[in-house]
Amino acid sequence: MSETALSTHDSEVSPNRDVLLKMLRYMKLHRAIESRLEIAYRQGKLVGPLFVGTGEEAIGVAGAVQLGAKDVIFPSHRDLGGFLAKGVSAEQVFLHYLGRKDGPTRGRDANLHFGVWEHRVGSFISHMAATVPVAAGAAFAIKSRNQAHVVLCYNGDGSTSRGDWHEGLNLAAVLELPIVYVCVNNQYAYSTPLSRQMAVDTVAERASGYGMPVQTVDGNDALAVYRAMQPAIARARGGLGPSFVECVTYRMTGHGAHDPADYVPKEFFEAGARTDPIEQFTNWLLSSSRVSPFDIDAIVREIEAEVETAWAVAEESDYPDGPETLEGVYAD
Amino acid sequence: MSETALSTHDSEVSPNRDVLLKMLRYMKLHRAIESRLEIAYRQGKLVGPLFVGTGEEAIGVAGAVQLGAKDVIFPSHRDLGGFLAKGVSAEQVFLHYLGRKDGPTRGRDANLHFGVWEHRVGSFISHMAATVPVAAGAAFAIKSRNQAHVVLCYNGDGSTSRGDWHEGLNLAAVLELPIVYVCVNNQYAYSTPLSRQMAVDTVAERASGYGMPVQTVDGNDALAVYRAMQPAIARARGGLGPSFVECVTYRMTGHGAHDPADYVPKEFFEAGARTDPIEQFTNWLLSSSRVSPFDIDAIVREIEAEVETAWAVAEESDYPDGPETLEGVYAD
Amino acid sequence: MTTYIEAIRQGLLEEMRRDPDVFLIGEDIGAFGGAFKATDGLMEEFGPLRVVDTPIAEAGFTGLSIGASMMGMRPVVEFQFSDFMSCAFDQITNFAATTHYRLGIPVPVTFRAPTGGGFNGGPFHSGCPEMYYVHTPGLKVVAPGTVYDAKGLLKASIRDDNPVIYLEHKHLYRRLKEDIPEEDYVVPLGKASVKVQGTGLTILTYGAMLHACLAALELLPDHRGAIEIIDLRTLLPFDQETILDSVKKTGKVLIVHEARRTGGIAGELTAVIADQVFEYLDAPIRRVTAPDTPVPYAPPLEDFYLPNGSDVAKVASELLAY
Amino acid sequence: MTTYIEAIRQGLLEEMRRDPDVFLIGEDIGAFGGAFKATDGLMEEFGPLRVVDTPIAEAGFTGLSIGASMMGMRPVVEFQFSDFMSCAFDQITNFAATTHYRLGIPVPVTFRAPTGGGFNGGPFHSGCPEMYYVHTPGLKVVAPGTVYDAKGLLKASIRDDNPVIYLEHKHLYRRLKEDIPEEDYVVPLGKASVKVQGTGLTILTYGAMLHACLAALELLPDHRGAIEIIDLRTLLPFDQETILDSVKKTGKVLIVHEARRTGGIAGELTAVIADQVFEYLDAPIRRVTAPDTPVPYAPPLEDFYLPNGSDVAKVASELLAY
Ligand SMILES: Cc1ncc(C[n+]2csc(CCOP(=O)(O)OP(=O)(O)O)c2C)c(N)n1
Ligand SMILES: Cc1ncc(C[n+]2csc(CCOP(=O)(O)OP(=O)(O)O)c2C)c(N)n1
Ligand SMILES: [Mg+2]
Ligand SMILES: [Mg+2]
Repeated sequence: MSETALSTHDSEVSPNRDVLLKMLRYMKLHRAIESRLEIAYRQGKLVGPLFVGTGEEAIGVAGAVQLGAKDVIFPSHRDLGGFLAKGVSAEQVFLHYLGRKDGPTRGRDANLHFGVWEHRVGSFISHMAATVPVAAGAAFAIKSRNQAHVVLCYNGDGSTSRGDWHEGLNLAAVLELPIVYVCVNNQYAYSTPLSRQMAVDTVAERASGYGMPVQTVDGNDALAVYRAMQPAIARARGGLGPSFVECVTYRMTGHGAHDPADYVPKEFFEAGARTDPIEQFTNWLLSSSRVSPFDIDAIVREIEAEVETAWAVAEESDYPDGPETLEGVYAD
Repeated sequence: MSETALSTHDSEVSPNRDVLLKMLRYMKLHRAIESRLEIAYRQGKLVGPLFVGTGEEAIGVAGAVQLGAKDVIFPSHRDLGGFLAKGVSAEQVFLHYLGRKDGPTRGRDANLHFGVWEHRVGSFISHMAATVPVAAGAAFAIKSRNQAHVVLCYNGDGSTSRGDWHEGLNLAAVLELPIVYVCVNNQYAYSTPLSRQMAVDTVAERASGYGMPVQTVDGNDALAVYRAMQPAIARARGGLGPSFVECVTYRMTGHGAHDPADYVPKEFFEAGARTDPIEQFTNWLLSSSRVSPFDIDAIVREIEAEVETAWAVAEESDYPDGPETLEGVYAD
Repeated sequence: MTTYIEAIRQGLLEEMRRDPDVFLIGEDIGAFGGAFKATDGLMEEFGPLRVVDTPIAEAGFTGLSIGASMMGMRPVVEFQFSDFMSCAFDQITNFAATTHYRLGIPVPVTFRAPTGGGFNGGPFHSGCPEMYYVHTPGLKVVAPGTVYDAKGLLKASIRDDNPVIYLEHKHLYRRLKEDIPEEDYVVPLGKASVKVQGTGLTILTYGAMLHACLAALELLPDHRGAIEIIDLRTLLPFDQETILDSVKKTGKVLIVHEARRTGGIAGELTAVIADQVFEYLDAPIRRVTAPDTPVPYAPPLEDFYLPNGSDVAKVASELLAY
Repeated sequence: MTTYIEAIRQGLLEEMRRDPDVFLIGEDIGAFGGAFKATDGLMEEFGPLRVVDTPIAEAGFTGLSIGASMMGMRPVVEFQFSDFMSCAFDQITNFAATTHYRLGIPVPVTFRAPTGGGFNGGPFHSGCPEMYYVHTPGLKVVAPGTVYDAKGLLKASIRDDNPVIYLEHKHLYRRLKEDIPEEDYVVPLGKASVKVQGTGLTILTYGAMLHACLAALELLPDHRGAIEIIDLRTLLPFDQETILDSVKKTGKVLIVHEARRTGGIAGELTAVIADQVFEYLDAPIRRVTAPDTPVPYAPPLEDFYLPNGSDVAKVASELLAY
């Protein structure tokens, strides 16, 4: 994985200042929410496990900020930034993690296994890659109705070994669906490094047999991700079919908060830290004078307040009652 | 699909005369058995459906003749030649098709869904591509035991769209297993042409993302198939890992004997007829004086007798009794 | 007179005309019209975006139909044989079945699955997989045994907001012919049908076995009026009320299904009966089912495997005499 | 004192030492030692060809294990959670389960599947999928409820020539501790164990629910001697003889399982009892099970969902009073 600096060639398409600030905001919000969750986990306040996307924030955000309200996203289990940029609030996230009645699954599922369909955020299920054909189905509906919306579907490197990934990508290609498959290649599937998952060096090589355009990009470079996603989204919106974008990044924690990750060499974490996406992006925004330190301070303060309030509200809120277990198995 | 003449460059590895005769024999036997079955089908003597490999005989045979007794083959549902070249008799085939007690599945399965494990012929099940990881498992056992045997696994173009194919090929590549995956690309999956199965032109493109050597070859050219298989088998035997060989051919019938195949353009059948693998191979054997017309006559007569006797024996043989249904669900 | 498969075709056609969100997806269903011709001619009328041919990718097109249904469409999936649903098992049981519970989003997909034996299809083309899905809350499971129900249950399934497994029995496709209404009708999900009334024994069945039970009745002319035959029609949720009312009346129960015995729906029905109306029972609850083996190919084996009218008649008269 | 999971680890270790054809395959089982550490240290002793880490490919490694077993090896597959078996459903039910029937080739694969709830794992990490496999002839299904049985049934499964689904209950992994023999032993497949003898009510159960039933006994001190608790241990084939003998003695039956109600094994057991020993029954057959919903995450929901000792005690005392 390269550790190149941010792709700052001004000749390339650049998002405007509003979008840049939005990106920064959601990346920081992503991290701030998960930092709060990590504290809660250590305090024993999260009953379930915790999987965070620390160091991977650029990927979900740089895709989702390019979407409209009717575009659809199926984030993976670490792409919190994608949820946020599509309109999901910190409070909804905390309500969900704490299993509360007013959360998006009414306490029924955990982790990032949820969706908020008003915002066209679909839901991951635990079974890796299961969303790959499902997201293709959302894209199929868009195509059938002759709409110009698009679907983004996120998955880890690990899930690309599953049959559903193969079948889903192929269907999207054969049916020319308006979808972008984004691979968050953090180089590990639980304890298993990429080299034991596949006999090729990049997920992009694996994706190259489906007949769709394929890119590999530095996933810690928010701008590079933005720029890679842009033509892919445009292609989908224009009815030209699917694309695949691999974003190479670093999983900066264990697989979950329970996992000390002794199997990850310390050089890996060091390289990830050196290329921290938020830090890099902030530095570039400042050094290119696109935003001022005041702007950043304002964002930080806003986020702190938002997270604090959201957490407090969520912690105060009620659990569902036991018998609610029985409700809503069927739509009537 | 090219309609090139046989690859007759004498500089390339050529099988010796014995092997050439064996190939001719099994290709012809394959066709003769299935011609007999087609008659039986029309006479209403086959209770189940019938799927033949007419025009695809070179592929199974040119691989299987390169195997030893302890090498394993998992043929697909049209690769009768592969069964035969591995030692399965015409009688066993007929007993199987007729559902008889002494057949290899004791009347329990139909079509080419059978194996004869003494000959290390594994069994296809209906679920397309299910054998792909199973065959990898046979190769895993060989590797674990540090043996120099190999596994051939055959599948149609259609089955390469299934998740099991993806998972199986990838496991073979990651674990560096001694296996050759052979794709019998007859350009149709039931009524579905290749162009509606995948957004690439060849199955080889699809197979190129796994990190194994990939070839595409004219599947109606027995010698070309032989020559493509040879290095792939050698690579597996040498412990260097898996390979993929796509053999492009023509499905010269409907999907099954019940299917008039109106959806296939007549040019397709004409092209397949012009490049009939048995005819091409015979012509080459004769024109290059490798065999004489007498040799061929002898083979034809032998096969006729074998098929006739085998059919007579099979037709005379007993069905299993009803209560045998209950036997052998478990090994004890 | 309409055949069972033609009733299915008509049901599809009418629902597609009625609702532009209905589309069909599966293997070889377009120009080819489906392995059993259930979609014959539909591609011509509705085009390739509403009659979608797919590669061989059961998990893929199942997932695709789930995603499309989340967007408000009403996909009707055709599995070429119900046996191949096993390849989409994860998508059906974990994605389709749980989405409403987790997110409150309906998943109105109908999964058409040609099912059952009786034509020497062997172990992989003859299965009756219903119990895998009856054991999965969030799904509904229907299994029509008549031409009328084939059409009415299909329409009800397509209009239902839940994922429905629609098990159409291959053996009935062209054997069963009935006059059915010209006008639009549905058969509501969850309602059994009392086919024959009787006072001494309740026979619970569905699908092709309905006809084995009716044949048994012919073999038992002395027991006219004694045997009640109930066609369950919907297996999940099954019609507890009709079942229990009948058992209260007759006091004896025989359950007949083509699926394998162990873990078959006979067990579930017996559990409900032995819990709810135990005091009404006058005899052991018996079942006539396929044995616990794969479905074998050769005629003598498959004949042995499949329950038939005389198997049913034998146990029915034992129970009546009990 | 040995924990349940350590008993599993020891079982694997001893079988691997005993038989070079035994190998382990699954996700993260090598250097990492498995998500639950069941294979901790085994890679160090046996190397990567006998403790095989795989990509995320449940269908793939299941198929691989089937092929290896056809060659005479004895693979032990670890699913990270039993929920993910759904991704290998076709390979398990159609390939593994039918190969001996079709070809006469044994398929001695053991599928280890961490199962069950009680740790707020949510809908996709808490399932009890046993009935999908109990309904599939050709498979065996075991579900140990004690440390002794965890080791003994695992060894018996590995030595068995058939595909065996070995359901290890996650909730018992570290909660259950027992002294177990140092020397080699197996617990034969197909044999239930009478845990508590009694004369008035037979409770049939297995897995973690055994402990809910034992807890119920503590809540009913007045009914000592009345309640018989049978741990089924093997679900397919289940021990009909032990079950029926007990019911003949007690005349009343309560079945307790953590799997969902509809289509659960209670139905099958009830069918056998109501058929074979109907005349001995003195009361309705009741069941205490999880409801027909996905397994919910939040503590009040999961607590409601999972059957516990007082649920069992309540129904048991009703039945005793019947
Ligand atoms: C089908 C399936 N098998 C196993 C698991 C257990 N599991 C959860 S996350 C994970 C690793 C996923 O790796 P990747 O897709 O790279 O995502 P990452 O966690 O690295 O973001 C595994 C094996 C699962 N969720 N689904
Ligand atoms: C999983 C699965 N889905 C559907 C089928 C039904 N089916 C049988 S053969 C076939 C076409 C197979 O095409 P291909 O793999 O190219 O083999 P060919 O018949 O052309 O030799 C189909 C769809 C099946 N056997 N398995
Ligand atoms: Mg990863
Ligand atoms: Mg083909």
